Amino acid sequence: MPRLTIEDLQKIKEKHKSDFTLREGGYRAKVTVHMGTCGIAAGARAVMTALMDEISKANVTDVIVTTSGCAGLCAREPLATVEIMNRPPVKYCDLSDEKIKEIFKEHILGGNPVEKYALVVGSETTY
Amino acid sequence: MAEAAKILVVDDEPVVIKSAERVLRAEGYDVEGALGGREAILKIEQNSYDLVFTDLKMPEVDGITLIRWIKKSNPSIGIVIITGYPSQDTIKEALELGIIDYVPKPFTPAVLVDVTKRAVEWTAGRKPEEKKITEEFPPAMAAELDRVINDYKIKPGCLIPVLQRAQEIVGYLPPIVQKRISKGLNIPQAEVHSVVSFYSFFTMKPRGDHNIRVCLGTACYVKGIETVLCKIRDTLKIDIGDTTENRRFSLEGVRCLGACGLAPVMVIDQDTYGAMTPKKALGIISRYDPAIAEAVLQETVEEEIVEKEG
Amino acid sequence: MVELTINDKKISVEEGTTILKAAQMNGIKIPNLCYDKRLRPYGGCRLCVVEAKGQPRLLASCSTPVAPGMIIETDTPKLRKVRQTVLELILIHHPLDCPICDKAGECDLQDVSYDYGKPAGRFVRHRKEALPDVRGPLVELTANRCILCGKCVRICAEHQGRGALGFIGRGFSTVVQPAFGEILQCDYCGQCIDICPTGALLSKPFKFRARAWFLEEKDTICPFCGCGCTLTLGIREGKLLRSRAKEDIGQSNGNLCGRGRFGFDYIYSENRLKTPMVRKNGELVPASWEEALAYISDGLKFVISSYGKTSIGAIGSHRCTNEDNYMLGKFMLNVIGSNNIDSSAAFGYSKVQTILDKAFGLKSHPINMKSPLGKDVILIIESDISITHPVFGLNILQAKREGSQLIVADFKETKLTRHSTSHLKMRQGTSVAFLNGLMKIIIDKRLFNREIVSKMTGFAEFEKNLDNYTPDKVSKITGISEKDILSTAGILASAKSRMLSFTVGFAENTKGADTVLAASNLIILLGEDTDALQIPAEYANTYGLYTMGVRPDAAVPAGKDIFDMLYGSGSLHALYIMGEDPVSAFPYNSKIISTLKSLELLVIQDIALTETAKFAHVVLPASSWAEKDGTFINAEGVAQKLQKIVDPTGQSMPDWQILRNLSLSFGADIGMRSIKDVSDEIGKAVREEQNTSDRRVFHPVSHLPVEEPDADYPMAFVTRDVLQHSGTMSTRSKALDLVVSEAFLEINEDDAGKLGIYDNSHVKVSSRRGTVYLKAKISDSVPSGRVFTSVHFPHGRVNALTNPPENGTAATGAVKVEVVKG
Amino acid sequence: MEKFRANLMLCAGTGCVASGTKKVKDALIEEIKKRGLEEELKVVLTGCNGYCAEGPVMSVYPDEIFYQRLTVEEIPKLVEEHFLKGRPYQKLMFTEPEKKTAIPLMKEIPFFKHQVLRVLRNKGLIDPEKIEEYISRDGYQAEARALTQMTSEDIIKVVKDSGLRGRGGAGFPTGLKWEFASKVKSEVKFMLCNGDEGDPGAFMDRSVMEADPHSVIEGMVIGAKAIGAHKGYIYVRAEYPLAVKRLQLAIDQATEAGLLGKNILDTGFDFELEIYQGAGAFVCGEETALMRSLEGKRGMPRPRPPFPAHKGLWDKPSVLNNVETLAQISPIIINGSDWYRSLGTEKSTGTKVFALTGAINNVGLVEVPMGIPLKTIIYDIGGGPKKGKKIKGVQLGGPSGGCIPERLFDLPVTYEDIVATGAIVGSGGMVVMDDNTCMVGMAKFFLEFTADESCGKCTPCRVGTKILLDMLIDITEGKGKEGDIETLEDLGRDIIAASLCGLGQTAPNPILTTIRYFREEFESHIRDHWCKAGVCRALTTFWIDEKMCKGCGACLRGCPSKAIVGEKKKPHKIIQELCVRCRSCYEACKFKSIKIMPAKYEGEPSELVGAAEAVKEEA
Repeated sequence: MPRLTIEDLQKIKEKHKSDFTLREGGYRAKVTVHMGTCGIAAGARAVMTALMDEISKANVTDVIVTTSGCAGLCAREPLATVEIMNRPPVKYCDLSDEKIKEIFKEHILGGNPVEKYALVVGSETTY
Repeated sequence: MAEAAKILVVDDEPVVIKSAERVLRAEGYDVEGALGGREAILKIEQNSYDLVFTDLKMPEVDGITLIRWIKKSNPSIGIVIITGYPSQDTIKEALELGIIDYVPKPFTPAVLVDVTKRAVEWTAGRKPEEKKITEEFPPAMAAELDRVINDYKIKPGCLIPVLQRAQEIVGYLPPIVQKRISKGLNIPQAEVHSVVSFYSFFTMKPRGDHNIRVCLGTACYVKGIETVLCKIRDTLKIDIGDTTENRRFSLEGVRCLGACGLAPVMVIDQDTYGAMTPKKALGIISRYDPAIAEAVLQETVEEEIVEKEG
Repeated sequence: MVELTINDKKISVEEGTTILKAAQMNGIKIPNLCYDKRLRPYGGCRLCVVEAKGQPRLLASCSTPVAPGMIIETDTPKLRKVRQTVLELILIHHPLDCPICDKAGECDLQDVSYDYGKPAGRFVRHRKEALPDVRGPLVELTANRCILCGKCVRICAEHQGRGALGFIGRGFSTVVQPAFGEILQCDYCGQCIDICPTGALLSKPFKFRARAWFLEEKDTICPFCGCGCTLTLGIREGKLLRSRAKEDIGQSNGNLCGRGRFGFDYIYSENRLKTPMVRKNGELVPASWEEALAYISDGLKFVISSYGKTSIGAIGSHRCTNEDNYMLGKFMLNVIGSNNIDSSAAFGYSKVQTILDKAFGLKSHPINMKSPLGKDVILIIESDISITHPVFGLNILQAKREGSQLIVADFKETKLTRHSTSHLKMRQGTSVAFLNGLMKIIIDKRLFNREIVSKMTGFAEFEKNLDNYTPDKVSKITGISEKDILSTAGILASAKSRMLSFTVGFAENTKGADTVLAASNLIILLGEDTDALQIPAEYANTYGLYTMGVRPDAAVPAGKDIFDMLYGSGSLHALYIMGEDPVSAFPYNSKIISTLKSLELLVIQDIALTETAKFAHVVLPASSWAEKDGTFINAEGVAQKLQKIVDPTGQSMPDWQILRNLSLSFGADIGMRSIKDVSDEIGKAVREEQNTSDRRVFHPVSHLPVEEPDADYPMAFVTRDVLQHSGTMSTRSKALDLVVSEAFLEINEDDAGKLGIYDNSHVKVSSRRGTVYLKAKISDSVPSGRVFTSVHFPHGRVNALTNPPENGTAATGAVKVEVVKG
Repeated sequence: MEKFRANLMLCAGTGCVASGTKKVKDALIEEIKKRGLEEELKVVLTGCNGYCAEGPVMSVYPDEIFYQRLTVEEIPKLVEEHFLKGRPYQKLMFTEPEKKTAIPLMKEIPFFKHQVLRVLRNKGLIDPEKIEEYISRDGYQAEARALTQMTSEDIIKVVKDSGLRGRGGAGFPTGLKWEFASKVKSEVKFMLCNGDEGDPGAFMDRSVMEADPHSVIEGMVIGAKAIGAHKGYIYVRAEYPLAVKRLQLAIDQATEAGLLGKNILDTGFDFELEIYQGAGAFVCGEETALMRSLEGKRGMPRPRPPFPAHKGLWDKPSVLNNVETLAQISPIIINGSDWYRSLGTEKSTGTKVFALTGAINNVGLVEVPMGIPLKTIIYDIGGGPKKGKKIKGVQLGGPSGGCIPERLFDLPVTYEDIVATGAIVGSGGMVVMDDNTCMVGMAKFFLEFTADESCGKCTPCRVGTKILLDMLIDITEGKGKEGDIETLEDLGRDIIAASLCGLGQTAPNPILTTIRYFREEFESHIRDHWCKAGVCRALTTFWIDEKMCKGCGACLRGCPSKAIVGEKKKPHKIIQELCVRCRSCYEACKFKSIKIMPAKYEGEPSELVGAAEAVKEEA
């Protein structure tokens, strides 16, 4: 990355928004796998791998998979958040590779959250 | 030493013989005395000695004469001269005759012991040489260590990072490695050792192929890490800080891995395992060692039998 | 100034003073076990805690600075309670073996325990396991007595710059030990023994020799180097048993090196002369004083009558007092009538004085041991001051710690180079080129005040002479990179304050008068004060003997100097040597030996039978430094009194008394019935010479090449002092010999490997002048292609290898090293 | 602190500002005034909410109503409907576009409901390995503002006014610390970050370093500007490799982007940052010890004064802040000190992250406004005890802290209130203990920790903690004697009074608080040789109450030493000689038939059980 100026910060922010928000980026869904030490220890890597496999098998290109740090509720790791355009994000917990496959099919491709694995819907209060 | 070296001490003063006997016998040498050169020649003809310690100035047969005679008749005997304020000329003469060493008189026990040890090694054909790191570790390792030392030495406060890298390279921090770092970074050995002994991350004992680290944090304590730890100890037959005899595993206790949500936690090498139970822990460890896997299997079978019987 | 109240007493101290110091200065005692004024506050023992009004927490008085209006209580029930608990905790591990502990009676822990009463003993079972004791010569560590105050660790690392001891382990199991529990290998300064508040660290030679309360203590001056430290000597039943340092007295102020602390036992050497000896039938045999003195007077009279007064010479001694040296001068001048008198100072200190006189008009230029403190830059050239002058060296280390830049130009790795900000690895004997190179850069880059300086005498020639010393040429001569030379010049020129220091002893004879001259030029060029140049006089009384007139130019006409007398063409027929051993200590001794052999009368007056005494016709037993009264003048020019501590050995007598008796025997009464007569006369006769008003003259000086190694003699050879020894006399100390007892040939590991040399291998070392046999020691502080040894040890006779002492060239040169097969 | 009926959190993120936050805010304030509600409602500008596309957005607390696409025109209506009439204004509310599912909403789950994320604002939302994602969440805006528009004094004033206190343990006001260091004249100063999270049971710093490393870096640059430092170190525990990796990546990215290093954002300000890995010594969390460790020495604390603000690392003025503290700097710079003070209490402002672990259902990292009661955290967020267990207390503040009993759980979590109990907020480790925890054992656990981690420098800590530990070991092994409790208290107090650093000065806290609140457990260990929690093996036997045993065999199967015998469906029996007192039967039994008895109890067990239960009922 070249050196930034203050204006660049704003531009990056806007650009990132347009690239990575579902509405403007033209993506179907965004999946965040929470990969802190807890998550990794609980098996987040396997979940991630399984998801990537599924995506490539299904030959889907409009799903963003990203990683993030600890989601806070360590007891229920591995956790992942699935966001579909125009819907509030759904957090899944106690995941395994089998579960994520199901979620991929049902929720990401099918648009129906998998209730039995879901923990919560919505975003947290940040301010 | 397979057998105690046999030493003949030759002096015309009985006090010198007595004190040499006292000091050297305590070190496990076989010591005899001879009052003067004549007696010495008689003794050497009848017995075999590894070393002869001799004074130079003696009545009748003096030291130089004795040395000449020994060199001719029993050249394998090592000779050390004991002499008060040796002059360059006597040293020169004795050296040319082929003595091993000299002890200035009066000598202290420490000096005598030191010289004797060297002389014994000399006669045994060993070269008294400091061990070098390359003799204990592959030269490539030493070269890598030196490279790290050189990279870091300009930075202030680099000792800890260097020790960390060194431990990565060598696996542990034996004195020889610490001495090399001490020299390379120009930090006194005692300081290097004191830093190594302060931080629990550093170890002076060799580690196993796999390092099992068990979290001893509060959450893990509350959630029962102790039973897990007991099981591991019993199975591997080692305690915290030790390495198994086959060098497969070493066991360490760690102050909170910060994965309290998954307590109790165990880390093997780089992988963290959460929510441990004794059984789960063994299952995981057995992935690293087939022998343990068998033992675990055996135990499970036994349990199943109990189950069936129940 | 800060005003505060301690125990209802209003006091006022300087800002930044700690509460503990403020209390001490006002006679208020606060117990402590880990505080020492030389060290950074540690705050470990927690006994010095005090209460401050309005502060909920107790304050450690050793580290808390005073604040205005503070109200401090140092002895309240609360504090007594806390201190008692702390003591109780300390005493859990401390064995109560005071009856067999040498420290008992002068033990800080014992004292504090008495003040605070017997502990409750609530925790007797929680004791540490017995710990292994630490072995090593001279210093003994009994680990169980250690209370982990860390004073020894800190004084060794912080103050001495050595770091031989460390805290090993953490928490409860911490112990103080050398690295890896090995034998203690250190400088053996023994400072840790003095500083230890318990009996954990003890002096081995003193162990079990006397209880502290039976010792009588007397202060005197150390007989070794020019620092002139004050020794507090412990005597029991007329025998000298111990030496230690006391705070707040003398030039050393509580510091000592190992020589001062352990070396005093040289006076009990077997080799001490107990009676006069006269050579009969080729053998030296005991004789009475009358016989010996008569022999000498007869001999002197014969030589005078045969060859004249000027065929008699004398050599004085830095080991002897001012009174002794003054008497020798007076004897030569008034009784014999010859000005042929000189001393070892001719190789070093006299040269320095001559040059400083030439350059600055200084007739005497004492150093100031405190001068390194606060200097921006300290430049040390080819010297190991931490060894030659250990206590002066401590101040250099302190200055560095406090922020001075320390630049050391030296080919050998020394304690100073290890602590330096930059170590310029320089080829030996090239100081003049190096200094000239620095000046060339300073002139070329106009880093000095040209207007003022160029008007000074000799500037034009001086500047012209520097033409040859461009950085690239200097780099080639000295082996220092151009970059380093340039940056050193820059640092020196831009510094706000500087100190330039080196030694000019003949034991480190790679430097000569030329170096002093070059250094003087630099000082003038930079517009520095002459105090920026610190060249210490070598030995305990080098400065004094020079002042007392033991030098050829003390009277008119000037007499023969030491070069004429010992290396000259043989115009001398009798020589009187007092307290000196030229055969061991002076360079190129084969020439000296042939001179000595040619003499008709050689008188040696010394405390032991030296190598030189073996050539004497008469040997007179002199009393050692501890057996007589008198004065020494240290390198700082401070005259300090010696005391008679023990009775003279055998029939030995103070040197001045021997000389008086000899005068009487010669038929000349020069008075001097008592030491007081001598010192009174010194007071009248010896005047400090006035310095000529601030003269500054440039003298061009050029680098003279040294003897370079070649195919026949492939190794460069240098002599250096050994930390445990000073001159030749310390080698007669059994204690010091436990550490180093002979002249080892230090050799680099690579060179040793090529030659098949191991530690302690016997080697034959030859130069174009002679050959010696030594033991080898592999050392990583020696660069490849060079070997080092020391000249202290008489039986090493290393000076068989050295060059004649001609000015400007190194006395050391090239040698060949071969292994002697056993 | 003034109490408001509701907080109106108006988003002032860049997106919302662009769509008119400023005008909306003015209108809102005017309307509130007009209606005479200024005493009851407080308008707060917040950082980005993430709903920029729907901006300007506003959330109303505690009602938890979320409004979007606010316009000046709609404001009067909204205020009237919601705050006068008390019914949310449907028109602007965030409506769920999809069909209702059975998945609970955030506000329905207590774990999320009570949390307010400031430190953890980016948790789970951004990829910590991509600087763009951090920037997209207003990252480095505060740094830009601090470097271009603010003086050192401005920064210090905002931080001071915010009331932010160091989150590492002692709770020293951050702004004040910065002010001290900024006033010392020195060319070289250091800005340091303490990532040596050592308290067992606390892992919020690890989480921040792993999930949001740039927030730490940004906080440090701002701090560096405030004090005039140009060099910094982040001291991270060696046990946190992932944190090290992500921080290093973040430093590299920020340096490459010109947000760190030389001439930051072309403002001429330099700040170089390096990571320094610790090597495993708890005491290095103490600031002077950490600085010694950074110098490559043994991490032994040094007496203060001199304070690090005057003589710190390499004797130069230095400021050391905790990770959590630094992560809060940039929102404070952006939103101002009033925003920060809008949560928490007068003296303990803002939010605090707690690591909630132990014997509760929801284990994890939670961020709550300071001043919230302990019981909300433990019962609501933490979800209370595991089934069938009862919470006994909570250990707060790690080895320096103490145990707070269940009966004090109404206590608000503030620095002052917690200290009054004998515990400390510390770094925020909250370990919940139920009746399976032996409090003597707990104290022993912490003393084992401190005795092992004591650096060994000062006598009271080095020897004292070891003696405390030995005495506790004795007590748990049945070798305690009368008077031990008093000796523990007495010695503990002297250690606190005399120790050199925080470690020793707080090491006896776990003992003193457990004695204070659970004295009867100590007494029962010493007098009755009975560990009622069944933890201390030497003081425990297990006994099967035949009346309650159904003979299911669960205990028998679980017993590792095969000490339980019995036929199916008939009461089982424990052979005491074989029992290793591992508790596994106790845990396995579903019928509570296994009882914990004193070690050498010689009477009829049923009597004691009966007696104990009677006593319990009485109480």
